[in-house]
Amino acid sequence: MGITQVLFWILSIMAILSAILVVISKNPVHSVLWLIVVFVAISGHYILLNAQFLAIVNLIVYAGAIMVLFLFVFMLMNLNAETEPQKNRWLKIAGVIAGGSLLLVLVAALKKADLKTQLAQMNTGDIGLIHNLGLSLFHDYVIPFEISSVLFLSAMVGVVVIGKKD
Amino acid sequence: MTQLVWLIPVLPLVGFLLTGLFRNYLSKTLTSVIGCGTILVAFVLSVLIFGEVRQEGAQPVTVTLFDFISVGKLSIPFAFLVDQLSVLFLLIITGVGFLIHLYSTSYMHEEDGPQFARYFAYLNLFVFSMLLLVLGSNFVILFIGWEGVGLCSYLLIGYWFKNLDFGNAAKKAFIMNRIGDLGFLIAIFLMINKFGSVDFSEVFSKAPGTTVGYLTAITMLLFVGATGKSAQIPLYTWLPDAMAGPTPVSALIHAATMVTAGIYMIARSHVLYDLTPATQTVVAVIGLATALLAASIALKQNDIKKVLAYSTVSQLGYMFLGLGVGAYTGAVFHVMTHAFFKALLFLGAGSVIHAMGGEQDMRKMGGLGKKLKITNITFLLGCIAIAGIPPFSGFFSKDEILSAAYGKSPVYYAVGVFTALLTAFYMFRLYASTFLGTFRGTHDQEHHLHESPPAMTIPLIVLAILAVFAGFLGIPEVVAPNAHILGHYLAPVLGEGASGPEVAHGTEWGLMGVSVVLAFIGSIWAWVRFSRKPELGEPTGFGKVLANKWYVDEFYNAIIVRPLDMLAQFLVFFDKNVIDGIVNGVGRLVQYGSRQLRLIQSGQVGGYVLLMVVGIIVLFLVELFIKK
Amino acid sequence: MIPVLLILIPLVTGLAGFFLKNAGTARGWSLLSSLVTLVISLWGLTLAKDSPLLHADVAWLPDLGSRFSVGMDGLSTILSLLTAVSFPLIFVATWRDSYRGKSWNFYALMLLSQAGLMGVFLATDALLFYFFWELALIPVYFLCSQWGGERRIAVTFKFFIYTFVGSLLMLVGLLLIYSKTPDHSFSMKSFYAMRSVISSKDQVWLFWLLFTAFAIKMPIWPLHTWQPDTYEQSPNATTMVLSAVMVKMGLFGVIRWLAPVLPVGTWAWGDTVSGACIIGMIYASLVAIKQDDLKRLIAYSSIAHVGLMCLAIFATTESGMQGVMIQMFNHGINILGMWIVVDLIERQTGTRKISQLGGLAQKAPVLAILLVVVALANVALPLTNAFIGEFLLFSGVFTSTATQFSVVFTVVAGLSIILSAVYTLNMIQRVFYGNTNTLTAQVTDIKFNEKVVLVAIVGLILFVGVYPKPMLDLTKETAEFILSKMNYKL
Amino acid sequence: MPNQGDDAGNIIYMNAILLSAIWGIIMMFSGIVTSSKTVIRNTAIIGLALLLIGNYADMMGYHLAKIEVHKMLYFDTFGLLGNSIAFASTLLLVLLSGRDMEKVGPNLAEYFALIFFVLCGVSLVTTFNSLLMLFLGIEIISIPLYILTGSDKKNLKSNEAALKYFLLGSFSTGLMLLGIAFLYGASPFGSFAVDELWTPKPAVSPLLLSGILLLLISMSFKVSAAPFHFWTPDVYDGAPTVFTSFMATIVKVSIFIGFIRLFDEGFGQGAAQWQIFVAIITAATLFIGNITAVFQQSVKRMLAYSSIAQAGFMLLGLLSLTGIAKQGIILYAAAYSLATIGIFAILLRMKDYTFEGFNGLAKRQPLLAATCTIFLLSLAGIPLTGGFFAKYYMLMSVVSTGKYIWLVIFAVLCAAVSVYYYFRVIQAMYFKDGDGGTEAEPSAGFKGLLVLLAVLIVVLGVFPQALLHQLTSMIYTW
Amino acid sequence: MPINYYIFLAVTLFCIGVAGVLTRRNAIIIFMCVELMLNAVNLLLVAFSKMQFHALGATRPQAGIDAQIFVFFIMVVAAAEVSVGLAVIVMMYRNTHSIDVNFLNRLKH
Repeated sequence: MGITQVLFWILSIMAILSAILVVISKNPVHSVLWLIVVFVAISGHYILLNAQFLAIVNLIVYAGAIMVLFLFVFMLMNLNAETEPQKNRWLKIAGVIAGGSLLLVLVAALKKADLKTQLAQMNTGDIGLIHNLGLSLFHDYVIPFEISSVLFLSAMVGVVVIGKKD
Repeated sequence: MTQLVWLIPVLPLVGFLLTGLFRNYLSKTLTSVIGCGTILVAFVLSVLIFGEVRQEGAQPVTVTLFDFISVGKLSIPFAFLVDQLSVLFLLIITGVGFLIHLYSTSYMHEEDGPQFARYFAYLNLFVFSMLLLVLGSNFVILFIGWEGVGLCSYLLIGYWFKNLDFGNAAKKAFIMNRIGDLGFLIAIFLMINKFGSVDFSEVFSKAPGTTVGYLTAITMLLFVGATGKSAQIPLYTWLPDAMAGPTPVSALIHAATMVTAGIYMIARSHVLYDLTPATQTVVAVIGLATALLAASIALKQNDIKKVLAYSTVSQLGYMFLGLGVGAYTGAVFHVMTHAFFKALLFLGAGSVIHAMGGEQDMRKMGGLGKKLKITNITFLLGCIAIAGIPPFSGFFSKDEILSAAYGKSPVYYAVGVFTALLTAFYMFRLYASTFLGTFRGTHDQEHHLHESPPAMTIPLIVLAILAVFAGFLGIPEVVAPNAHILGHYLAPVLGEGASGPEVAHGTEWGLMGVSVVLAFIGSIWAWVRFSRKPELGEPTGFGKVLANKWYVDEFYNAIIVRPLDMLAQFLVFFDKNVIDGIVNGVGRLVQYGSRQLRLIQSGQVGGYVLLMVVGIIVLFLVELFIKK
Repeated sequence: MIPVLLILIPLVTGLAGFFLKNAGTARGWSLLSSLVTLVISLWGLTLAKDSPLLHADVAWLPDLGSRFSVGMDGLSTILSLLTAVSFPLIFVATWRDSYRGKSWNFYALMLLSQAGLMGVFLATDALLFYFFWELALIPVYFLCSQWGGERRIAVTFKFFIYTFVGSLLMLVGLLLIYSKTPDHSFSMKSFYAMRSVISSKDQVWLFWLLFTAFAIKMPIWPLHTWQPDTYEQSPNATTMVLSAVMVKMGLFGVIRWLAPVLPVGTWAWGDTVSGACIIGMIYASLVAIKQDDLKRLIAYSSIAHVGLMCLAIFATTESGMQGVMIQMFNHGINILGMWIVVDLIERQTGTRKISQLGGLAQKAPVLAILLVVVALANVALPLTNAFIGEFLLFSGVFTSTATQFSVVFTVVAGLSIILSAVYTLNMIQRVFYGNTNTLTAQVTDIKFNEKVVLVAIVGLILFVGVYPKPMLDLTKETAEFILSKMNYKL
Repeated sequence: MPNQGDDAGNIIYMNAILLSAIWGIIMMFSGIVTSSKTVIRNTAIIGLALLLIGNYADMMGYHLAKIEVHKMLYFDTFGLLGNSIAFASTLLLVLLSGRDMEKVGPNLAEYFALIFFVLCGVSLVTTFNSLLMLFLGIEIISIPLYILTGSDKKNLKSNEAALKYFLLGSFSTGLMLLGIAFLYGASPFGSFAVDELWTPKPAVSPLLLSGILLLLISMSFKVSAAPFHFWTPDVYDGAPTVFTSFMATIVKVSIFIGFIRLFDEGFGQGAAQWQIFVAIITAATLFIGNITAVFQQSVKRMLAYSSIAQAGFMLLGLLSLTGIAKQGIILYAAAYSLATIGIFAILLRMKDYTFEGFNGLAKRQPLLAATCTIFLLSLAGIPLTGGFFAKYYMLMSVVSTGKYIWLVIFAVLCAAVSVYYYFRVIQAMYFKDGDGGTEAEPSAGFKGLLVLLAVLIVVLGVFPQALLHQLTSMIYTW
Repeated sequence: MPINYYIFLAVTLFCIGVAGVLTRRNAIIIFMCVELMLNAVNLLLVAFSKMQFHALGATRPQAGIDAQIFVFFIMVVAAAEVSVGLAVIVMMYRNTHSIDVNFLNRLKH
């Protein structure tokens, strides 16, 4: 059990626990913070998998930009624990059960998968490096790259339409 | 000449069309001329044809007009068969028919123009169908005439359609006939099925090769038809009600011609009956029973026409007895004589009713003999004839049947002769309480009394003569050998043995004696009893049962009409609530389902996601467990 | 050529009719159109059986294996003739009926329904047949719900959905058969060849997909409940179309598209269906006795008659088959006569309740006489057309070898003859006999146009009744052909 | 036809994509340049016309630019026809209801810009060849739609619809991505290319199957198939009617075309593995859509449910995936879009959206009523309208496979139910009296367009192959 | 590292996200849970990319790179979605002063 394994387990447990905390914590702000922790953990996984570029992007975009955006909104609406009345218990339980059983069926469906032999190569291999990614992004994936600009445009226009006072 | 036979039915048809279509424009005289003229010409033609047919060895001729129905192997031509039997009936129908038309011209004179014309149109149409019936060369044409006459009787019974009771009587007649007709129809199908043809000659020629069972079925079904048309048990009840129609109609249709169609049909297909003794027995028994039953009922009727009606039924019973015991000649003979005297009696009754201003109840009559001389005499002759007193016609024909019946079984004879006694009794009861004694009607009726005009009396006289002398066409062997002209004439059709089983001469004399004596007893008893004090009060005890016709109508009502009615009522309910209910139920189910199902669209995002997740889980479960 | 005209003329004139915007013009226009159609179909009668004019075949949907192919054999001819004859009669007879609102649409829709009916009877391509099958229904839906009685909307809607379910099932059935055709074609020829291709097992259940539609249309007990309501609620002219012509679609469908295509299925279910028919006949006759509304009475009597025809189809005998073909025509004509009389009575007295009528014979003797003839045809009295038909039907059923119950069927079905006499005579008596009442006092005898129509009908009734030969010759070949297909056994 | 050459799929004919994107931007700026609504609308109309032409040019093989796409996109007649239908429908929609967009809010230019972006996404979804492009396409379609749904800002229903749509939509995106991830994991070539997803291995890997299942689910969500349809009624009901019309027609059918492409080219060989799921979903969709529509009181909401029901019928094509099915989907797309657009256009004219609102319309607006009737008949699948052949092809395609006959029968029974709620409108218009608020007299052009729609539908109903002749050759090469 | 560890880890995170969506009423939290789901997928994809690289890298040095690019695009999309989503939520909040999804029930049945 090398250092990688140890890190893997630590990160995994960290991710799962904080994910659960995201869901259960009363205070929205806490949820945000826990979510950031999740992202950090995931970024850690990326590094383990030697996908540095994504690890960085994940931290910047998600943990940085997006989560901050969430926080802003919360501040804007100054929501706190009290403002969210609890869903009635049965629906909650139903939700948990549903989520759990979804997990069960997915696992059940996948455990038969003959992937035991398949390994995810850890901390070697350079495909995760920004150099290679850039190359293929601007060569093979140039079309989607351009197209995603449309996506941003539409999002921008949308936010304008929604947000602008009239 | 024979080739022109098609003219005979066509003429009345033409008469029907003329009087029918132009009834608003024709004057009564013209109508009468057309109505009677066509029949008269038809009669003359029949006589001419008769002249040809009566020669020795005259072969039956088939005159095909056109191809009526031809499907696959089955081919039914519209063809007429001219032979001794059909021609004899031609004579009776056109002859008596003409007389009655003539009679009607004055009897119906009160009717206004169109109605008058309508009457004659119906009458001609009837003659047309009747001729079709007897001329048809196969069972289908016969059947066409068969239902045609039924229709006409329906129309004529309901002639005064404003009166709903008359309408009901007409309806009853038609429906009861229909029941018989169904039997007839199925018999026809049986023939088609077996012989592939409905042509008389073919059927009769192929019949001997067929199993008795099958033939019995055919003959029985044909007989069912006959019971309907000729008013035999169990379908006889319509005939007395049919008296609702104008009296000449009763004379023509319900005495002389139509009701004898059954006899004609069976006589025509005697080949089949000879092969099926079982049926013959049934025919004989039914005939006899009918004769007795009807006669018993006639004893207590007070409506002059009702008496005659029941007597008709019972006489028809005689004829079937004759057919049943194989005395086809006798039966046909009786048809003929009966046609004469019964027509005579009806017309006489008509003349009486005419004189009484529509009154039909004997209890309000009496002593009419002095006022209505001709009617009186002719009516009396008729009574004697039907009572079977020699040498009047009724005697010979009835006697022929009775002796044949004796040959079959003495029981038949005994019952028959007893019926003869009753016949004599009720006929003279009728005569006495009508023409003898003192008048019991109202005053203005009394001074209104008068003899009918010649147009009515002439037919009476003619028929009277026939009623008296027609008997001599069929003098029995015992009286004068080979004097049975009619039998001789009909032999080619009905065969030599058609006079039924032979009886030793001595016994036959005896039988005649017995019946004559009884006839006399009955007549004189009735004459003596009723000429002085006719019964006026309501009958009691057994008499009441008879007066109410053994409650047969009520019985039918209870076991057939009312149950059917209730069933129909139930079905209406069933249709509305069960069958249609199910259909509408499906619709409501969808509606209900919709109302419930839309509740899952709760509006809650959480709910939606939950349901979606559940859906996913279900699909995965299918994948995991159910799929293979 | 001729079939195409028979479909196109009513179609085009009908569409044009929407723009006439004037009741009178529309009335004349539709009459004219229907007369032209009639003339053309009569012309078709005069042609030889193999005349090229009697067939047309145009490419329509090549990839779907469906062609616009129409043709006239005996069956199609007789039914298109019925359609062509009845519409002018209807238009003339209802000349005096007035329709609220935009009455020109009424006439236009009538013509459209005629086009649909023609198409149904003339199509020799299964898909085309289905196409017209629906097309005939739509205009009727609008006619009834627009101009019907007070319960019209609900009743018509029920009728529509009821029949629509049936026809959709039929569509599936046709599709299944088509998908099995080796040459992927909807043509009648390929369909008639399928009887040896489709296994008996499949035929047995495929049968119901098709038959349900036809049974609902006829209708066969117990699928009949839409009919009395619809007849009662529809405007009279439409009721005439429905009962005189539309009802025949079901029977036609069985003869043309079911029996020859799935003979094994037909044989397999013969007794079941016949049983239903028999029950229906007696049942309907009995119910008819109890009806007070003239239209409902006739509706039930029609159910009984149709039951007999359907029965004869499944008897698969020559006389039965020809009987059906002729009787379809006869029944159409007769019931048309009945409706016209009802229409007259309703227009003059404002009621159809038998109990409220009476004594019409005094007021309208001509009408009375004509009605009596029609009614007698309705009870199949000899020398009327219906006698020929029913005689053949019954003998067909009786001599059938397709079932061992032929005798039972005949006898029980025969009872309906008696019952029919009962309710018909009841009707005549209570409507026409007896004395007049306040409602019927001021009734006048029939007008010229009605007289013309009724006389024409009576003429047809008697002519066919006395001299059916032309009709028999017309249908002979087709009947034999169909039977030759039906008698096939796997 | 295009892309049968050796360079199939590499040289691409992406006029549509380019034009729609560019014109989207143009529309953005048009809002700044001018404030005249007419100008803006006409610009949009021109743009749409250009799109249509450009797409037609694609089909004919003329193109603005040759661009290497590295198997990201794959163009075939099926997809391109799908595009043309989408563009044509949009054009008709704008022509018919352009004015009603102005009523929604002040940002007309932006609305049009968003619509063009959606069309860009549409042309991606109809021609994708890589799961990435599918994902992008779907997102490019969804995000503007979230906005358009909520574009009636003051209207709480609109807000609510937008939020619901957004939450559920992003949820389904998550599902889709998980599925894609599984597929990638299972892909033997480690690629997202559609035609390299299926493993010809004898034993199908569970990873692959789960992936397929998740994609099936998320796509079902997008085409609102039960039990993933819950967003549809609320969103269609809450969104501004004109955008509802857009969503219910153009968006839905083009995503359907993508759906078909994905499962035909991606997992076609393994159909036996997943057909059962499609069958289940189809049955559920037909049932819920039709039954629930019966009891609706608002025509708009009824149409939402009916669009679910129609989706159920289209799923039959996905079930069989035969050549006929593809033809059928195209035909269905056309017939369904035309009819629905027409009905919504008329609905926009009504004062109240309940069935009572239609009472007596035939008296007030005979032409509207008549055309509306044709549209409804088409939706109900009555012969002589395009709707009939649309349904016909669907049924035919399944029947020809010889399997799932029970589903076919179930489908026709549901179709019979559908008659119930469609004809309720007809009844209201023709046979019931009442004035559901007198509508503004529609312009002649509007009427003309309605008639045009009706005629198109009838033409499709008599000669469906007028539209399909291009496909057929292709179909028979399969 | 055996790939199915990663699979199960990702699936677990994903399902926690799902459970969150199901149990919370706060629109933003729900949305955050969706983001959590997306990240689970990202993780899975990266893992798969390394798996593919491990399997095919010998023949194709670029093997597995697609997945990482895909993840990149997912982030792009997520960002766009977040902006729009929050905009919608804010709009909602402006009108109702609540972001409680249970109050979203004007549209139903």
